[in-house]
Amino acid sequence: MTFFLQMLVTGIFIGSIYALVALGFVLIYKSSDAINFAQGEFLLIGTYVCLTLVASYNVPFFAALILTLIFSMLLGFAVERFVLRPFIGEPVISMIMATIGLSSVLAGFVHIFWGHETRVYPQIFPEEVVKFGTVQIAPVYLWSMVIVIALLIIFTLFFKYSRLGIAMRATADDQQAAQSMGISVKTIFAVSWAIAAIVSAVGGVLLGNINGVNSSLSLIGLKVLPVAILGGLDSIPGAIIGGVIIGVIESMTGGYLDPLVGGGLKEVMPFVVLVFILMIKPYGLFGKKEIERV
Amino acid sequence: MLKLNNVEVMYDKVILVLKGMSMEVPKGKIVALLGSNGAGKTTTLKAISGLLKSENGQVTDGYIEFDGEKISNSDAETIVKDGIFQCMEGRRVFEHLTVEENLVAGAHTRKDRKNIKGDIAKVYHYFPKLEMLKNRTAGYLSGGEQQMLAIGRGMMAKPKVLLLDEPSLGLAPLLVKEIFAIIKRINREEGTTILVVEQNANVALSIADYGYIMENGKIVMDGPVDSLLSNEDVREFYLGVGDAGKKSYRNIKSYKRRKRWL
Amino acid sequence: MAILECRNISLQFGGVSALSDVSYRIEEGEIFSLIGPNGAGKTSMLNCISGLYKPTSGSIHFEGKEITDVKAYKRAGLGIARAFQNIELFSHMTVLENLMLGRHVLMNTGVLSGGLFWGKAQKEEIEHRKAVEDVIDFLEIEHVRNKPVGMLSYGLQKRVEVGRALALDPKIILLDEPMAGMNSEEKEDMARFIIDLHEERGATVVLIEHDMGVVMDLSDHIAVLDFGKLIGYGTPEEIQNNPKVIEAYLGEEQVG
Amino acid sequence: MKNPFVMDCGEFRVNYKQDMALYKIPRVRMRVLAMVAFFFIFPLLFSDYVVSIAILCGIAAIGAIGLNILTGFTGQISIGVGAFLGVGGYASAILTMKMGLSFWVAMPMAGIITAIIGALFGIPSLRLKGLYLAIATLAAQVIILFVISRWDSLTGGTAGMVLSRPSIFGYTLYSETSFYYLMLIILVFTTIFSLNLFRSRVGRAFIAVRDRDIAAEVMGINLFKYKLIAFTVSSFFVGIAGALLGHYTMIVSPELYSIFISVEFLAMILVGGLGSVFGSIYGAIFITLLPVLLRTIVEGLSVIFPELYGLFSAFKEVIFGAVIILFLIYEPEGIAKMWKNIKDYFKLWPFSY
Amino acid sequence: GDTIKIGGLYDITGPTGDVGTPYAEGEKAYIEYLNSKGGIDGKQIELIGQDYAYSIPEAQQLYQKYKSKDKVSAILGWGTGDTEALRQQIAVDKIPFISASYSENLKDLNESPYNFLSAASYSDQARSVLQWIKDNHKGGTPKVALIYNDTAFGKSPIADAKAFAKEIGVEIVDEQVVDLKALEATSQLLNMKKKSPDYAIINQTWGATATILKDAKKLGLTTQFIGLNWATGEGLLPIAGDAAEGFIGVVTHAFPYEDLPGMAEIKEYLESKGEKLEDKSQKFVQGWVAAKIMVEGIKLADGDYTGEGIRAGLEKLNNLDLGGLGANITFSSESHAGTNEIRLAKVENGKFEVFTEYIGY
Ligand SMILES: Nc1ncnc2c1ncn2[C@@H]1O[C@H](COP(=O)(O)OP(=O)(O)OP(=O)(O)O)[C@@H](O)[C@H]1O
Ligand SMILES: Nc1ncnc2c1ncn2[C@@H]1O[C@H](COP(=O)(O)OP(=O)(O)OP(=O)(O)O)[C@@H](O)[C@H]1O
Ligand SMILES: [Mg+2]
Ligand SMILES: [Mg+2]
Repeated sequence: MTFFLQMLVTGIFIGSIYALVALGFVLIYKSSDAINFAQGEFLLIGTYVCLTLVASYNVPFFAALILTLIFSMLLGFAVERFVLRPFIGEPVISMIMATIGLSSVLAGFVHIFWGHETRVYPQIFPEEVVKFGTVQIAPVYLWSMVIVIALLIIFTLFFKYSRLGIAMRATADDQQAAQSMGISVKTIFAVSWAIAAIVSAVGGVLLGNINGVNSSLSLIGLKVLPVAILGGLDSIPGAIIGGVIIGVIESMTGGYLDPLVGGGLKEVMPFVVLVFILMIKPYGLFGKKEIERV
Repeated sequence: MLKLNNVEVMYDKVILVLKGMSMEVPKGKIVALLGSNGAGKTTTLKAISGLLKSENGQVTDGYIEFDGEKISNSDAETIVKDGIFQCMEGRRVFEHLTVEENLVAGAHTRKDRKNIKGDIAKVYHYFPKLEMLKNRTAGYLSGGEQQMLAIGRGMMAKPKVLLLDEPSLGLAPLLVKEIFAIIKRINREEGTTILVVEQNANVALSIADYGYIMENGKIVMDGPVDSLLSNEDVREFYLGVGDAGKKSYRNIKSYKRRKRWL
Repeated sequence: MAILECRNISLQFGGVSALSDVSYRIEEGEIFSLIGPNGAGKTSMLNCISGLYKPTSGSIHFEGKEITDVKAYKRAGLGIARAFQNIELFSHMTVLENLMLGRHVLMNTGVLSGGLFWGKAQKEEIEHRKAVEDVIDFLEIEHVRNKPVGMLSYGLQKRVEVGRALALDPKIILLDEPMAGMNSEEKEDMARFIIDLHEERGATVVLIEHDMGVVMDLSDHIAVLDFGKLIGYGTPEEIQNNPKVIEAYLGEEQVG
Repeated sequence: MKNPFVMDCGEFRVNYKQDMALYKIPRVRMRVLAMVAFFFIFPLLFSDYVVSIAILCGIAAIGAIGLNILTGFTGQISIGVGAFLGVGGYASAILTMKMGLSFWVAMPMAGIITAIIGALFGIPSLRLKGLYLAIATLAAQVIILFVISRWDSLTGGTAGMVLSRPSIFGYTLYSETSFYYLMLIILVFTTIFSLNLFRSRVGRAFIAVRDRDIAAEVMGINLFKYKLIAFTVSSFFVGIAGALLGHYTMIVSPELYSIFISVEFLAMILVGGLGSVFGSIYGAIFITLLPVLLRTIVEGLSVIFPELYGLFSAFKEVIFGAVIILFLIYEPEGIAKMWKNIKDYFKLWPFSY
Repeated sequence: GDTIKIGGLYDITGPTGDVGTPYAEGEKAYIEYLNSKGGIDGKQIELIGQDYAYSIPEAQQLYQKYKSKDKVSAILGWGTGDTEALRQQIAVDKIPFISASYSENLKDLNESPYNFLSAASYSDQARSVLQWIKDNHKGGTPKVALIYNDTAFGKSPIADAKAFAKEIGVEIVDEQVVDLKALEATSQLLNMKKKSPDYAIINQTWGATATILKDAKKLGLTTQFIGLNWATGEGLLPIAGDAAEGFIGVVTHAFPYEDLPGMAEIKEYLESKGEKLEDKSQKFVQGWVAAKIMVEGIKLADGDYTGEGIRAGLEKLNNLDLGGLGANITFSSESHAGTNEIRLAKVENGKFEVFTEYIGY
């Protein structure tokens, strides 16, 4: 029983980290209908910047975090200006490809500035685990859970009621029509990419605190894709719930199935489940349907 | 207030569509732009509202002037802020937004956020049907319902100049009348200047003060409405009333003479 | 004998009821018009006939056989062709390819023979190409034969749309607002095509159109929908004098 | 579909057969032949190193054409190519090394096996669209690789398997040149096959499914059936490419077929041009050559500043990405379109309009 | 020509770049040192090295280039990926190959006649560890678990380890797979805990090892963890933090801070460069040693600098003394396994302290 609980809780909290990263995908998708394959690198850069500030310039952590978020915002703007803008009005697929190119560019810069060896954060979150009865959890995970829930509320309201939020969704639907409303697609992209960069930076910092930082951390981006899909590419709650589900599936598979097949199923199971869920709900749990009227 | 001076528009740097298009839209008036398919009407509107870029077309010659300042090739959003708003051909409502959200999106550039509620109410008053549908996903509305929404969205922007591209497209006769009546009212009550592109010349001319007729990329004829209405060719080819008054579609000659002004 | 019959068709979308208990028959070889205010359910009705929507209740019969549960792609084989309200052409293909595709069900080249492309495959292409050229002549679109349709202006696209339906040599052809966005001259052309294809090719035509001039002149019978209900059925004259229809749709001075 | 050779101005044809010919004008047919001839004498003109790169380009091209059939022409984005290459490679490896079949039997069978598995993983396309389907294919990628690395008895597990070069009449294709010809023949066949496919019924149906699936359905096209066919045909060619690659490098192992390979292939068809057979080839060449080019440059530079080597190799990534981005910015519809524009320009020149 | 060309495959920008970079530096450093000392009887060695970012296709292309364009007579490789991928081709093309991949199957002379192992194979490392456990365990038969990742590298020693354990009477009670990039290993460790092993042998890289050690600490496991050579190294310590305390690592190559005769050369070289030994890592030494072994082989090729010649030369190496930088190396036409000996080091207050001599089985 303890075992089961430990698995469950671990899953949920790991899931909350996934959710955080998945949010990045959703935010981009909501404004541009595109998947951002550079998500992992966004996350990585945020992590490194924060780390450098804390470790090399020993800025206090929270100040560093704020600076990092500002930096990420600027990064988002830069990306819009120099990469995305030309793709306004182009087929989504070429923008997706562009993000793949972008990921290579950013990865290159990361290597240039931070090299390859793994770096570690100084103690920020208390080391000793929190105990719920027999179940143990590292504080980092508690934090990510808190942050995720906060973001969930903020963004849900933002997209439903704010002028900018609505404009973003409009842009995703029909860029040209949006322009004809006087919505500046450039601004929309800039903003949404900035937000996405910020969110992933937060996720990155948390991840960095778990296992240290090296360039392979960016692979989390791909790992989390199924989360975003499962929840529905454009659904904020979807990302969160998807994250938790995938997290739990992973740790349960790890706990109960891996011993039987000799391991490795942990990484595969989420995809298997994903496909079956999609067959029942083709647009994920909460994704918007493609509207086809003739 | 809005002026095109022999404007040339090219798509993909090769396809020349507007070949020296000139027209003028005086303040507070309704101007109708008629012309057969492919004449370049939509292109003209897009040139004015700055939407050509996204189809990689551009104004290659001549200029467009609004309130005395040149706006050729400036960005769509700035043009909207200046007060020119286009209701695009084929509705183009935001499918995944609800009807009401669509209206809010229409008011995107408005500074006076607080009046928006009121204006939404006004739109509903003009189009009661929309109020019934206000929480429906716009994408599932019928063609006509979407058309109403598109025009309502245009009203939300409170523009100085409203460009309407075939507002009657796919509307039932009653609704066509209604909508053109509304257009007239908007023009009168809000003082909005209106440039309307129409196939249905009858209704268009019925509300317009002045009319232009274009054939592949040029204005071939223009004048005050009544002078156009009295013109033989216009009557035959745009109002569909031949010399022998209204004729039945049943007995159309299989090969009729095609009149072109070129 | 009725080529197509709809019995008590109802169609719900969640709460919305797009059609409720609509019944009518379409006689072989007639021009049948479906009119009504926007959102009345006309397009939905066509979608039921061509199998894109499944009626919540009621049944559809084609040449006496019930087809309510027949898959959409099978209905083309039966001879039901359709031209859409908002142009649904394959915009990257040329006019020619679009029309050839219209004949898809009449051809049977497979992957292998298609890929190797000799003998049967080639012969088939050629003979069907002939049929398509007829349609092209018929609609007078020779000059754009090899243009990608995306480039054509709205009116021509509408014409190709009809052509693609014609290419199928259909028994019945469903036209959803084929004249929307056309000026009277082009409407006349389109009207002529409709008449010809009905007279020369003897096809049954189901027409949705908002231009009463056209509808009244062309139709043998007219059905009127309003809020998903059938509020009138009959010859043009009857319809023009049906008070319910006048009140709901035509408006006073449209009549006569 | 567009092919880069046609410059059809002022020619006319007297019957449909001529009108449907792949290369309508004699002049063009000549040029095509010249082209093919050049590629046949290619190895005689260049060093083994160049030829070996050409081989990799060619194999990539075969796979890219396969992927383009599915993604470019039928509009079903797939991020699973990597794994399907793997299936092809492993199938051929198992058939030749474990079952002792000859390469000449094994390769086509590898194609067929891949086709079947491809069709299997195409089933989600019954309900899934766009990016959702794309991720489903990503799932295929993950699952297939898992099975490969787990089924030790059959696949040798994560250690992979070794293959031998094919041999014919006792002569083994160890030399670059000989393998080049094998590749070239298959590439030419693949190209012609797909060119034909897209001027006949099935190919049109594919494009219809991509452009407007509802309309296609009403035209009598069974969407699901044709999507599956697309998956099958596409996977077949990918499988063939995989088999070739396997026998060329003489090794198959799970690490060879990562998601990054899939992405690379997507890059090929995007850079080359979605829905263009020749585009796939250009794209494959471009994406394969770019790193080689950059590497040579880095090498050159690091001779001058050896200590900066690490920096340069990092820059390699930056530039690779940048080139792709610039490319898409400059010509979003790929090299094929670029080529077409050039032609159009000259066709109309000097009357650009 | 008057230079002998050697090809080099590095991972600088790839997933294993963190260890690949110092390793590559080590190789280059040795060659440069050698050349500064006059090379091999008057001939300079030219090391043409390139980053392949651990992408096998890239490695394939580089190999083609080295073979056809540069005409190298030997290759210094890097990872399991490239080594496995090129095994066949180098056999066909007769090019000797030394890399940092120590898979057992490279010992098989029919399958890989041109590969040479410059340190104890993963299997031998595991065997030696098991032997050590057997010899030093108090009370009953020792219970051992194996933790590895699902790659050719990770699984390489597993089968042999199990076989050997049975042979010498050590009980393998559990196996767990932990992904190279795992965020946590709770499930695996809890499952392992059920079997309460005394020791767990880890074949991972630093990242995964750190994850395992940290979660083990979190869950309060008492198992003694022992990592093979890629789990060991300075890089592990900062990531694992104090969870690393007490961890035992297999040391195939010396740490720069050890006081060994072999260090003299390195020190000399570095000082000529104005660098310091303290800034270098164990992986640097490892690269240095790999290059050195290759060179020693070439020296014995007595003038025949073709691939075959060098292979013959390498096979003449007998108990080559590396001054403690690595175990003494012996190749022969029967065996290309240079050694089966390793040392063990324990992490004590944040530093690996070697506590055995070179031990085998
Ligand atoms: N994006 C584009 N790229 C290339 N050519 C275009 C583009 N848009 C329009 N055209 C061409 O420009 C010409 C004019 O098109 P436009 O849509 O302005 O005509 P229109 O007067 O609006 O016709 P309709 O009444 O059918 O809407 C047409 O011949 C069309 O083929
Ligand atoms: N797929 C759908 N989901 C939800 N509602 C739908 C759907 N299709 C149609 N409707 C609703 O059904 C009603 C009828 O739509 P339909 O398109 O049939 O009207 P119509 O008669 O074609 O109108 P128009 O003449 O404007 O085209 C509309 O209120 C529309 O909102
Ligand atoms: Mg228009
Ligand atoms: Mg309709």
